[in-house]
Amino acid sequence: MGDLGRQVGEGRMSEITYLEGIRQALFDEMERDPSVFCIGEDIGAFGGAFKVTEGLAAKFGDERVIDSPISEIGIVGAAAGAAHMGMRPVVEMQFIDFIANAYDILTNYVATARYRAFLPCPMVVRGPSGGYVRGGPFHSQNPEAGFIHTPGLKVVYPSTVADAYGLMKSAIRDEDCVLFFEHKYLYRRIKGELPAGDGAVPIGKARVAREGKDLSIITYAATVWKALEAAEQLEREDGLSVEVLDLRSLAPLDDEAIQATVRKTNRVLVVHEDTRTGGIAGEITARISESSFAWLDAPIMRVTAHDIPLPYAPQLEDFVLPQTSDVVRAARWVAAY
Amino acid sequence: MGDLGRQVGEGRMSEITYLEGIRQALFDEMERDPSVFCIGEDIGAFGGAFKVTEGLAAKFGDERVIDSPISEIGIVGAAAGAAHMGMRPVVEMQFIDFIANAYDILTNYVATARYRAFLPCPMVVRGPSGGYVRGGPFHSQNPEAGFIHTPGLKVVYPSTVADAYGLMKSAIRDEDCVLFFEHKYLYRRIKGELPAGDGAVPIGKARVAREGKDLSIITYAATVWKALEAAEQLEREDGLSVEVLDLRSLAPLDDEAIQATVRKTNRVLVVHEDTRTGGIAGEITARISESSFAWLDAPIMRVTAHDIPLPYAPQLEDFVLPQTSDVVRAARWVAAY
Amino acid sequence: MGSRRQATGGARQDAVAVERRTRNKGAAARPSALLSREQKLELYYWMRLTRTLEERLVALYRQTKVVGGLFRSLGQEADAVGSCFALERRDIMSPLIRNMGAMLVKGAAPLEILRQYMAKGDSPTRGRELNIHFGDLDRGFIGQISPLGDMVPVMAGVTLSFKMRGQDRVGLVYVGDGATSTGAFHEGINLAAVQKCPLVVIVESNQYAYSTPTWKQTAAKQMVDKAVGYGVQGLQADGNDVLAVYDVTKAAVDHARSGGGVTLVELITYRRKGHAEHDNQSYVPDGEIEWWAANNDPIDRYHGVLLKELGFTAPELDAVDARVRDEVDAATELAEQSPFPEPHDALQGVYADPAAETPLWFREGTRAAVERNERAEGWGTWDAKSGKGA
Amino acid sequence: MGSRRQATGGARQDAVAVERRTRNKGAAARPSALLSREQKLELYYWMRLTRTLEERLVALYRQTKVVGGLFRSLGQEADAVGSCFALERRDIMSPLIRNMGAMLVKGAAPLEILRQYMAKGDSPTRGRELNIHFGDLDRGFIGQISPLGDMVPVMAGVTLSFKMRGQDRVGLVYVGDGATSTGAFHEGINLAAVQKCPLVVIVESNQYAYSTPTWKQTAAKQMVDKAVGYGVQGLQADGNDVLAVYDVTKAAVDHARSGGGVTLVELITYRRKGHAEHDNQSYVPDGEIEWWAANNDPIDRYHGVLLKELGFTAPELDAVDARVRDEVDAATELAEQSPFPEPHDALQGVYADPAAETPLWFREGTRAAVERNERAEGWGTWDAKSGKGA
Ligand SMILES: Cc1ncc(C[n+]2csc(CCOP(=O)(O)OP(=O)(O)O)c2C)c(N)n1
Ligand SMILES: Cc1ncc(C[n+]2csc(CCOP(=O)(O)OP(=O)(O)O)c2C)c(N)n1
Ligand SMILES: [Mg+2]
Ligand SMILES: [Mg+2]
Repeated sequence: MGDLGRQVGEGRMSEITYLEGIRQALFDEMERDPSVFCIGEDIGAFGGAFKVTEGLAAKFGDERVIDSPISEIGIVGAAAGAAHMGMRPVVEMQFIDFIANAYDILTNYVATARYRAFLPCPMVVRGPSGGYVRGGPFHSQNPEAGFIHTPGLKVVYPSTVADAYGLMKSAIRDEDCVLFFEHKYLYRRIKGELPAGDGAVPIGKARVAREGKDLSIITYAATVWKALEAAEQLEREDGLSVEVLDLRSLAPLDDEAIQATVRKTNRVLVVHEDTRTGGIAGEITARISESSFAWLDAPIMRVTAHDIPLPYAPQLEDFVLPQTSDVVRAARWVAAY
Repeated sequence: MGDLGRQVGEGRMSEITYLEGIRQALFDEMERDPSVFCIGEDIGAFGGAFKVTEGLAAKFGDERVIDSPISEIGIVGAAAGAAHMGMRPVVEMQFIDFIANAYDILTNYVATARYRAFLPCPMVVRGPSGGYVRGGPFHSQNPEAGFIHTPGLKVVYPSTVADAYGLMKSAIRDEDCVLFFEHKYLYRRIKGELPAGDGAVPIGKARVAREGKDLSIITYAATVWKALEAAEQLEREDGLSVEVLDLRSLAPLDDEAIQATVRKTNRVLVVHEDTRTGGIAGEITARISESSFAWLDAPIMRVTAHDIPLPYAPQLEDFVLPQTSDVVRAARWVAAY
Repeated sequence: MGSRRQATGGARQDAVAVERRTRNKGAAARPSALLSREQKLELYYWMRLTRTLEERLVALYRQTKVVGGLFRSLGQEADAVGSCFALERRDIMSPLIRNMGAMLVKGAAPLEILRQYMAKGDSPTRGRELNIHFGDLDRGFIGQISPLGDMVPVMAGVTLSFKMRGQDRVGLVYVGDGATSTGAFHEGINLAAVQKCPLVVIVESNQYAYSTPTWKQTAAKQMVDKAVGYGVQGLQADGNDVLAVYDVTKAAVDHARSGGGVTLVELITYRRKGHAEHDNQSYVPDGEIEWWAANNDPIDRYHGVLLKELGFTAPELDAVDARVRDEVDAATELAEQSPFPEPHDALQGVYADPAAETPLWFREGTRAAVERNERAEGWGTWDAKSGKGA
Repeated sequence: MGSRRQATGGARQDAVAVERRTRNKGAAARPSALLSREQKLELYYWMRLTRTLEERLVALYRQTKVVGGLFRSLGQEADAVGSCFALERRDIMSPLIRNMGAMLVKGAAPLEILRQYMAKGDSPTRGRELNIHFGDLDRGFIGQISPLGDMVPVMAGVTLSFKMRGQDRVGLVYVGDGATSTGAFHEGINLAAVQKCPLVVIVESNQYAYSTPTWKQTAAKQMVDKAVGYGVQGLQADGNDVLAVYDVTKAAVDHARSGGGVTLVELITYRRKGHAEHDNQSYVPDGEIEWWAANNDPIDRYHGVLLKELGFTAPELDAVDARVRDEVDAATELAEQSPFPEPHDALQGVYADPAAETPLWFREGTRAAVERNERAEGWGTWDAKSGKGA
């Protein structure tokens, strides 16, 4: 193992951050498989706007950690072409918000390559996502809804260090294109240990982040932590036993895990940071309604951001985004229904 | 009124097609308001790939019916700039599928202009949408889900001649950006009369396309006609009384009308041509669950396309898209629940 | 539009001027001079095959056996064939709608194309994609998608992989004059230029994009001018002179192969048919098409060159024509017999894993939703009296 | 990267060469020669105000009073100020992150900028958008958004409207050297070129895009080369010579105003600070920043020109410095007193109609969902024994 490997490797038994988990996965996969390479803006010697790729260029060279022009269409398209030829590209969006620029080539070209042309297109598009960081309307987005809607793409959005690490490994190894959303609020706030062994986390499997019996909160990414906070408070103050399901994979969704928790608690709150209308909570609600209507003792309710471009001032951002107190209030309502 | 006006005008009391309804609305609005102009690929003398703008250049001149380069970002951005300055641009996507190329500028620039910068951005983006026409994966799309998810945009998708005409008028007059999806299967298949008078149809109001009491089908665009066919068959063969709600507006959704029909029939089928996961049916399901759970006698079920890039061969396209027989079968299931 | 009409007409003169420029090169320096007699005849074969096959497709289209639109490359056969002929087998090419000739050169079979157009189940895409939207990495071509320009960044990536792996391979991508206006073209060629990818970008100046003449597409005087803005080599040739096309593309391919990076090649030609078969070309100035048909047909021209300059005989060329007719006849017969796709095949292969989608709950025989939902009592039956399923 | 370092260093020489080129024009022909004494001093005032205000922002940033990042234009003040100074009041300008100077010229007040950076409720965007992302149509500038390149098509449309209405107005849009790689830039400038919109596109060649040097951004030898690919006038000037910047922009503005259409103006300058305040510029070759600070600071240079060539006195310039300090002090005091936004203001104005969003159901005091759902029995209470709400 090289420098980075040792550096982070040493930390394996101790705690590393969410961000380091991603970096370590990139490192491990690049070392394992010479066809893995990274491309993106400022990701080389500079290590990226958030330093996720720091140290990779020094270890693997400029040719495998490519500083690109400011061209989201260009780098996604180029990744697809390289992927067809057997490479395993990992594309960084400097902020995930700019994935909007590549919407055509991702949804029309990449997503359909296997189906319409039997062309393999194994690639990862990753980038810092999400709010709670005073980033304003163009550095805080959660664009998952537009992509879970696209057959042919996979979407993951981890909330823990082990998942950040393990899902990145699986994403790079996947035979299709995986969008890997990284929550920038969690980058340096969440710490954890990497598991012994390979540690790959399968795509498509949710995680029970907390067991409970009275109510299920289904969520992912940063709001997993808000849900856990709320669950503790509800236990403490109301004696409510709340189960928290961390989806981790948004496409495909883990229908089994969703059904299991719904049929266990019979009450569901779906929580996400994304705006409400057209967000993934609707899809989850529909799936539960279709599969488990008979098990529901209360309406499935959603706690989400307001349908508003995310404003930048803390007072406004906090108002628009869902907070722990919102989850608490909503959970009480559903539990009491 | 000019040539086109007379030509179509004469037809007012008789039947015109859905496509002619759109053209007539463009004509009437361009005549009423000199700030209205059209921009798009091949829309001038040629009249557009589907001839929606035929005759407009001859009447209003090249400067108000602008043939653009193949630049979806360019024309949407230019429309926004012109709209800021008081113009009322109507942008044609040659096929609505290519709206994906303008996803960034539409969702990030146009949709947020009023909120973040108090800049008015009254404009329409319109184009032929939808399948059932053997158009293959890139000439058949229903991209509404990606846009109803974007606060700041409005989305309409008419199914009748009067709505095509009346919603286009409202879209052009709206102070914000309206995406106007036109179903190309309906262009020449649907005929109807224009109402006397102005005929503008308000954005945000659904339409009860058929009254019923046993079951509600909530849908829009081409599948309105499939739902109506199914309703007739169900009435004839099963004695079922099916209500069909044509949403017409997808953003904003008409929550009142949705609630009214759900609380009337207590059984709901949501039908759309778009793919299933992340489609708008999920959002509708969630809204019903939240507002009217207590009124539901059966799970809300969805009839949608399969989650597959739309294939081109008739045998495959018909398999992937929802058909009238699917609606019938699903309605029986929900009614019998 | 009067003066602009002349501008369009002016393309004739440009074409001639450019032709002269290309032909003036000393014959010895021309790569086409090194082509064998067989290869020279092959060029004729591919062009003739392109035209005859397209004519057959027109007949099938009129019999409504073609599903969807039909796109012709009439008058552009030299552009497609001559350029692709400059590639090696291991090189990768990405065609556009008017590059059926290039696909044939790369090994696409008339039978495949016929099956595609007829949406047959044994067509290369099994009925999933239209017309010539298909590819084969083994034979070295990648199928296009409809959104214009997207193949340029994709080919930037294909050739980036060649560079990264030190493979002696070159990529070639076609883009219409209209499609140069897309952001994808710009981002793709720029990225390839910076990375010095071994890529040839062929801009096909056929004067129109659907109904839109080039002067409404760009204010640039000529497409080749765009090369300088990307810092790449720019070359231009008469796209209706198959040997000139071969020569210019070969130069670009050699440049790429020797590490020189990207070349933008402008081929000047003319689209004699409408955008697709349904297009009546009402927007074309009177006489323009006829002029090109009479004076600048690429097959006629090469036919003449073969006879007058390169020492071929009329019977030799007639034999090629006959062979082409036979091949197209045989392929048509087979294609007509091909089965249509099985509906359920639609479910296969959206992802590698899962390998297939499941049919949705409302489809006959699929009762997953019913079985999952305990309380479900009826399926497909309805008792009007009780208001419940039986 | 050794040789490339020299390439970056080479920009120094280029800058000097270009400067010479611009300055060599006969003084009489230079528009700046026609500026009044007051106007010449004004140029100095705007540059000084830009720098002093940014320095104040740095102080506030260190006091953590700035919310989010801080973006400097140190060393680029001449580029922003000199170019915008060539516009009339009725013209519309769209700035980028390093064009605070241009915004000041167009009438943006230091107080507004301070309030924006501090996310105050009475800032121009009421706390909705960052830093200098704001505009005012009355004063003639439109606020940028983060996705790079998007303002180019928007300004194409703004100027298209001028043309359609026969208004005697011009538009000016700034784009970074890095942002020329975006599809939006390409589609926007191309559309404007075809439509002969009265638009000036200023490419700011400040050698970097975040950490990325220009040679990784484009293979073009110089940004002005891109003009030819769009068929528009291309001009270039020393971006650190405020009079040269004014001259070249004025020429472009006059060209636009007289119906000549688009000009691409390349201004050669240098970004002396990091991309944002947090960026340590580790990627910059040793000595490069220092060279520019010592030898090519635009304010120092203009200060010298004012004293040595244009007959101003040191006390006159000192008075401007003092005035600027006072103005920035006063604005800072006011801005600090400004209130933060009211949370509920977030709900206003996503659409014209409806004028406001409603708070979601789970927010205190908003029981819409409860009231709608008849069977709802409890709110906010929970009886652990019965397992039901009270
Ligand atoms: C992004 C995008 N916008 C619009 C279209 C619709 N369209 C299909 S072909 C065409 C004209 C293409 O012209 P050109 O690039 O010159 O190619 P040619 O047909 O002349 O070979 C257009 C506008 C498209 N396919 N993709
Ligand atoms: C479409 C897009 N991609 C990426 C970014 C992230 N980003 C912000 S500024 C920047 C560098 C800009 O460089 P340049 O255009 O040269 O402007 P400068 O900062 O030098 O003035 C990048 C990559 C963005 N804002 N938009
Ligand atoms: Mg063309
Ligand atoms: Mg720069």
